[in-house]
Amino acid sequence: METLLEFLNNGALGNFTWGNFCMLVVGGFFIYLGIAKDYEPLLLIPIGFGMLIGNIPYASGMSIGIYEDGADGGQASVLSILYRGVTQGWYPPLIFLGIGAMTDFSCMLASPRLILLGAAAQVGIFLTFIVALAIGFTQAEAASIGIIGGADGPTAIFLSSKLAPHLLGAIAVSAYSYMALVPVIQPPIIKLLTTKKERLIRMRPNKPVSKRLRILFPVIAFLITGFIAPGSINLLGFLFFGNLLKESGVTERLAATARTAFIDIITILLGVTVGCSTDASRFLTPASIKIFILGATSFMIATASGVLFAKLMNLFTKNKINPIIGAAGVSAVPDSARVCQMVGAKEDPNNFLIMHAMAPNVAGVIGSAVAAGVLLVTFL
Amino acid sequence: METLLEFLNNGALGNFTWGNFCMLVVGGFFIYLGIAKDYEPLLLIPIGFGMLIGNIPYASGMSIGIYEDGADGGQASVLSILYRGVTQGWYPPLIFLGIGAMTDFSCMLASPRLILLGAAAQVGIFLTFIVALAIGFTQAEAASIGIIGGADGPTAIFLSSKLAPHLLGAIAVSAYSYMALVPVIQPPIIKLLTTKKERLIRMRPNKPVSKRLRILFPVIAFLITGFIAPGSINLLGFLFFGNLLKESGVTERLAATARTAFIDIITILLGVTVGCSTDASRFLTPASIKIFILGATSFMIATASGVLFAKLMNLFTKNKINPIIGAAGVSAVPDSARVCQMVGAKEDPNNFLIMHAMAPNVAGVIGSAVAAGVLLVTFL
Amino acid sequence: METLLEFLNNGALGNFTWGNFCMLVVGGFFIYLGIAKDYEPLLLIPIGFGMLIGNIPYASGMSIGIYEDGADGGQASVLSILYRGVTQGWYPPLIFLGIGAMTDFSCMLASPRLILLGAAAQVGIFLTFIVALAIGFTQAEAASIGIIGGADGPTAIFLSSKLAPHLLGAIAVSAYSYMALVPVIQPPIIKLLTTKKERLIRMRPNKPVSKRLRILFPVIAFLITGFIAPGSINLLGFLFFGNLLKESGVTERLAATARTAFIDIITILLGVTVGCSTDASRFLTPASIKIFILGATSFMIATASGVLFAKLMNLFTKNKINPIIGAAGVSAVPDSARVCQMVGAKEDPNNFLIMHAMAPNVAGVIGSAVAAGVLLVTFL
Amino acid sequence: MPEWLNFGLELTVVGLVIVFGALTIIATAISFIRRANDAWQKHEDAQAEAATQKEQNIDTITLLLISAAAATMIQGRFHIKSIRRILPANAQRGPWSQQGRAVLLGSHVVSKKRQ
Amino acid sequence: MPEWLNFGLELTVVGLVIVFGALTIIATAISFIRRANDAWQKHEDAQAEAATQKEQNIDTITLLLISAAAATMIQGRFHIKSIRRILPANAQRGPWSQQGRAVLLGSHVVSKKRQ
Amino acid sequence: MPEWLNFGLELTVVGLVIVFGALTIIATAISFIRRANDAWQKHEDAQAEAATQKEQNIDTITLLLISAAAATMIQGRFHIKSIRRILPANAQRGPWSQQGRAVLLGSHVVSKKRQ
Ligand code: NA
Ligand code: NA
Ligand code: NA
Repeated sequence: METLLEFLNNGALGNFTWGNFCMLVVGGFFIYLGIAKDYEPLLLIPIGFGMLIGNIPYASGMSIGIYEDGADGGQASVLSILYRGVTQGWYPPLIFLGIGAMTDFSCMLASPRLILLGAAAQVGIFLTFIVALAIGFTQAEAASIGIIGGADGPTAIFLSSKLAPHLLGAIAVSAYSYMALVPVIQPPIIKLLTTKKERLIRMRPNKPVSKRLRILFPVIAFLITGFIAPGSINLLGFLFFGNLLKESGVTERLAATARTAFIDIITILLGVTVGCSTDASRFLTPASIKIFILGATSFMIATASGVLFAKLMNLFTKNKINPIIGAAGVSAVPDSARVCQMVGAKEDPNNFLIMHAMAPNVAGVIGSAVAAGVLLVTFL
Repeated sequence: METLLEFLNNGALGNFTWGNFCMLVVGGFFIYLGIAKDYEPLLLIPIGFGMLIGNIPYASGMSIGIYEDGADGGQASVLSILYRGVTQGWYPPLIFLGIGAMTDFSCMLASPRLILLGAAAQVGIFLTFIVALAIGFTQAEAASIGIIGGADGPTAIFLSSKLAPHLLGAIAVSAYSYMALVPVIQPPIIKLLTTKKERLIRMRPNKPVSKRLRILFPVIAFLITGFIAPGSINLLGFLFFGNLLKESGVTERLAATARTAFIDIITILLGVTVGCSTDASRFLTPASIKIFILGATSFMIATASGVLFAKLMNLFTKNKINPIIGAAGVSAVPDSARVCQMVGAKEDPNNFLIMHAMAPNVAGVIGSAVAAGVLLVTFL
Repeated sequence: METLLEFLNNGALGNFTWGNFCMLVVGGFFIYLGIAKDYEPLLLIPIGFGMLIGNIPYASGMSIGIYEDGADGGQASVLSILYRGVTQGWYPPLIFLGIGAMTDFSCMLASPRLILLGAAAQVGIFLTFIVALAIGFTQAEAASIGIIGGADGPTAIFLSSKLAPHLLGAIAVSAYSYMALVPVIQPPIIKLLTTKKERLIRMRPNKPVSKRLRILFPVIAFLITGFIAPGSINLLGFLFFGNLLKESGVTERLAATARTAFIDIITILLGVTVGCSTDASRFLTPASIKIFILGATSFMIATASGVLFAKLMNLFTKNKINPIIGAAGVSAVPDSARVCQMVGAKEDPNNFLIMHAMAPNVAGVIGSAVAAGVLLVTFL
Repeated sequence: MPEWLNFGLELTVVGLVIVFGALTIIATAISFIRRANDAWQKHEDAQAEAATQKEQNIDTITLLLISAAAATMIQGRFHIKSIRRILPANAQRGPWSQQGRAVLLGSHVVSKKRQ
Repeated sequence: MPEWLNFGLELTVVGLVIVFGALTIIATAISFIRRANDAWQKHEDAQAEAATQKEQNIDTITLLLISAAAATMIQGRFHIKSIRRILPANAQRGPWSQQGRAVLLGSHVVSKKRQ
Repeated sequence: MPEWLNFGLELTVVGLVIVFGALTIIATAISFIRRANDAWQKHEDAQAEAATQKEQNIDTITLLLISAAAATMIQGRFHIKSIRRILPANAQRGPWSQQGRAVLLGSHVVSKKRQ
């Protein structure tokens, strides 16, 4: 009888904390958002369930927890082993491989000028970096927080695993949360910064893109970005490699696996381990709160600068751009492109913005990876 | 010429032992059982072929063998690297992920009372534990041996990799052997403990289960088991996570990969490396013989206690349970459920027990994982 | 402004070398060959793109490069982690698993005598070994170079990762290059060594092969090769294991995964990391040039000895062999078999050699793996 | 009673209590939810409609995608009246699958002229 | 003769003997089995029948599964006379595939009412 | 101006210059290629034909494979006149897929008699 009580005490019940309780609620909420609201379910459900796993309280030293990595001489726990892909940073490039193999860059190739919108949205990263410095984060931490505005989960995880591992959980969770909340965050900002007249602008349908261009693009784009920002080759190398596998026409079987089984497996492992890493004692800190606020700021600045830059471009071109699609520059592929479509359709149901929005959308992925490369080499 | 002879001598021929020969025969027999008798071929064939690989004799120090893990400063052999998933215990949770993604718990959700049968069958684990103590195994060893009665390969491997690594090979092989032999072991015990009248009992067909319940179940069941037995979260966390991916309805692509490519890859690696680990010099020991005998005992006790508990429940309920399905509580999904169907069909071809037997069957998986969690935290 | 210049200087532009430029051109050429000429695109495109990644110049110490494996206390780069599968040698066996699961040995089982042609072609390995010794390579290096003549990328990588890691890049690249160039290298040699009359020889169509034989083959062949050359079990164990999964008829789901998702994933990782390892400073050396020349020699000797041995066999058999198919003994499955078909078809469009050529073709895989085993145990 | 037997029995009791406890609580929870379900049913049906709404919504997206692509090809000379739905209602949703559709679509657009 | 050449030749001989040895033995084994095969054929045919038996047997399971599911839905008011087989005879067998079928089946049963 | 702000602004400038620089160069490269494309078009069409040539070529292989297999079965008593192509023109090519076909083929040949 005592044994039983004692056993239960050493178990979850004995070590329960309100922090764990909060995190369990958050985890459940993530799962709810994913299922009921269909917000990025492929990310929120693994992360949410991971939060449940990571916040079951127990007496440590049984090599169960994700932080028992055997550094203390004990046995490395299973979770800590699967978590290495995050801490060592090799899950993100593999996810980029799959994204490259499933991304069709033709929309972007069809109207190259829209690529600049993907650059403009990265302003959010750097301004947030300054703000984070201002409120007392170290430079490396500030850089990792700023990248949240890149709206690319894998990029954020990759950079913070290198520059600020202790903040990885908070950064990853807020990055993915805001990516999931894109349909909530962006529309008001877009409406605020554009006139009805601008939102009604129709853009010319794209001309088709030649197969050769689609094959040459990943190679050339990789060389350009690699030479200018070598720090980005880990991410962009795999992104463009995956895209070449897709476009080459002779490696379809590799591309097919990369965009299905391979990316699915990594997504599962990344999501659940990132979720597990949000142990209340490490996650529920003032720093995390700040990170969430800064992350939101970063997202909004990014959206705004994308839209404003589109309006700026319109001053110098006669073939007008609908500034709505500037918001797609934050990437968060393809959600923000869909948001642009919806916002545009509100004004004119027959205005097909999504094909145009995809251009800054995918360009934004490249843009934030380049920015990450810059920050990496600056602070590593 | 001498070189040639010398070469052959340093090779397999020079190091041949009768032990290796026996193991090669056993390996061949496993393959035969899998192909000719269709006993769990997905397990027996990889394990059987692994036995062949692991028992080709050779002079050591060439980093070929699965036990040359580089601990002695040499190069780690390929097999030892692939074997880490077993010794570090991360293959089993990943297999549970896939099992969760392919398991339909509705049969169980439709008649919750049958879950208790899955608990009853775990009696075998603990009684065998006592017997193992009696014949002189250490407590940790006894626990790992008892878990064979859980009739879950991954659970047995996970627990013994933590508590008794030196017995892992024997425990894994006997666990999988008996799981494969379920159609041979269970029927006589069932017949022995039930009357024809009981075996003829028909059970009401299940009512359908709401989607919401199927989505809530993995989350709630995980929280309950996690709080009561934190030691089980490595296994049950992934089992229920996989099931949530399946039931959520919005993560089907992840579930599809988890139950096909992912689990297949892990099954291949787990099976072949477990087979390789049965090197004669380590495997052919008195301990192994004892383990096999204890394993059989454990299986029989589990089956018996499942059936008897069903009869016990019938004393207190008017809506009778067919005691045959108590045998399905040992898990060994879905073989033992099929055995129940066959045994029942012998008496009455129109009695569809399998849908009912699936309930204790999957409950048994949860039950033995919980038991494993208890043993883990007790002896780690 | 200075910061910017300084940044660019520390980046690719500052560290640019002509060596990198050459390698980038080579990488682009590999991609071109794969896409435009359809030469082994599944190998050349990943390797080619890997060369691009590996030759973007940058200041080291940022844990970007594939050779920054954390040995110097720094963080292991992502590429170096993915490269471990090559350096630790566990990618090749896993690829052999998939090859086994996709290879149909019936052509070989239908006419066993043709297996000897697969042995004859291995002469190239050993003669090249002697030549390599002659021009001053160490014994271990010479062995790794000779194996290029085995015309099996995975075998070459596996052996050189154990015997001459510092030459791995050059050996892997030349092995895959020549495998891709089989359609260019072999035809002239075949024509040179055979008379038109010989090339016109028609061979009897094969009789079908019993399912039992196809199931027994992988088991028996593994035992034979394992006992004679234990050093080959890492490769042949997985090759025959994969084939058993395919032929058993009860493990099709495992075989299907092994020959699709599994081998694709490993192929991607192996190809791109091998490509990355060709950093100019390590790759553009006199040794590499020698290795490429020796590799070509090895290929030619292998082809020639296959053809000549076929003619030799014809002296002793009345049921004549078309010596063209001797060239298929070098393996490079199934390219060299297709080459034989084409060369034969040039003389007589209705002469179906390919089914016969597949026999020495797959036998050649076994042959070179056995040779690798011999070299492994001799020099490790 | 020898020490090992004593310990063994104690662990057996504790273990079985925990195993039965866990599974009993699960069983109870399930039956509770099942009973609560009827009450929820009404609300669920409401949700279901909302879901179909959303479903529609997503189809609209697809429709727009297709129209856009078509427009791309025919330079907007014609107009699309209706489109037969090729994906089952319960097809994978979520960003990536959308992306997937876009991919197929894109390549399709191109292939028209070049492949 | 220089040492390296000596060694090289020796290794060549040993290596080729082993390679040819291994493959020759394999070839011999194969031809032996092929010859033995005719003798085994009779026994095999017997087995083949057994196999079809077993095949049938497994179909029965499937049949029962389906009937059970059907019963579940129609509360056993009707009776299933025959079921067309949807899986080829040589479909993956083995527990997990069975399980797979059960899964599909289960969800199908449920979807009927709720999806 | 505080040091951190100074540094922050500097990094912002450098970072944005690099990001805009990289993407601008990419954009320029793309438009250049697009313009060059028309010139290449002619050459490409030539290539395209070559490709179909090769395609044919590969089909020939398949044709031969099939004929060979057929020959195997019917011991060359008949002759194959034409074969309907079962793989789309843009099916995976490359050794392994060829191999894949060979595999299917092989087993098919065998299954005829034994399965
Ligand atoms: Na971005
Ligand atoms: Na169990
Ligand atoms: Na070879």
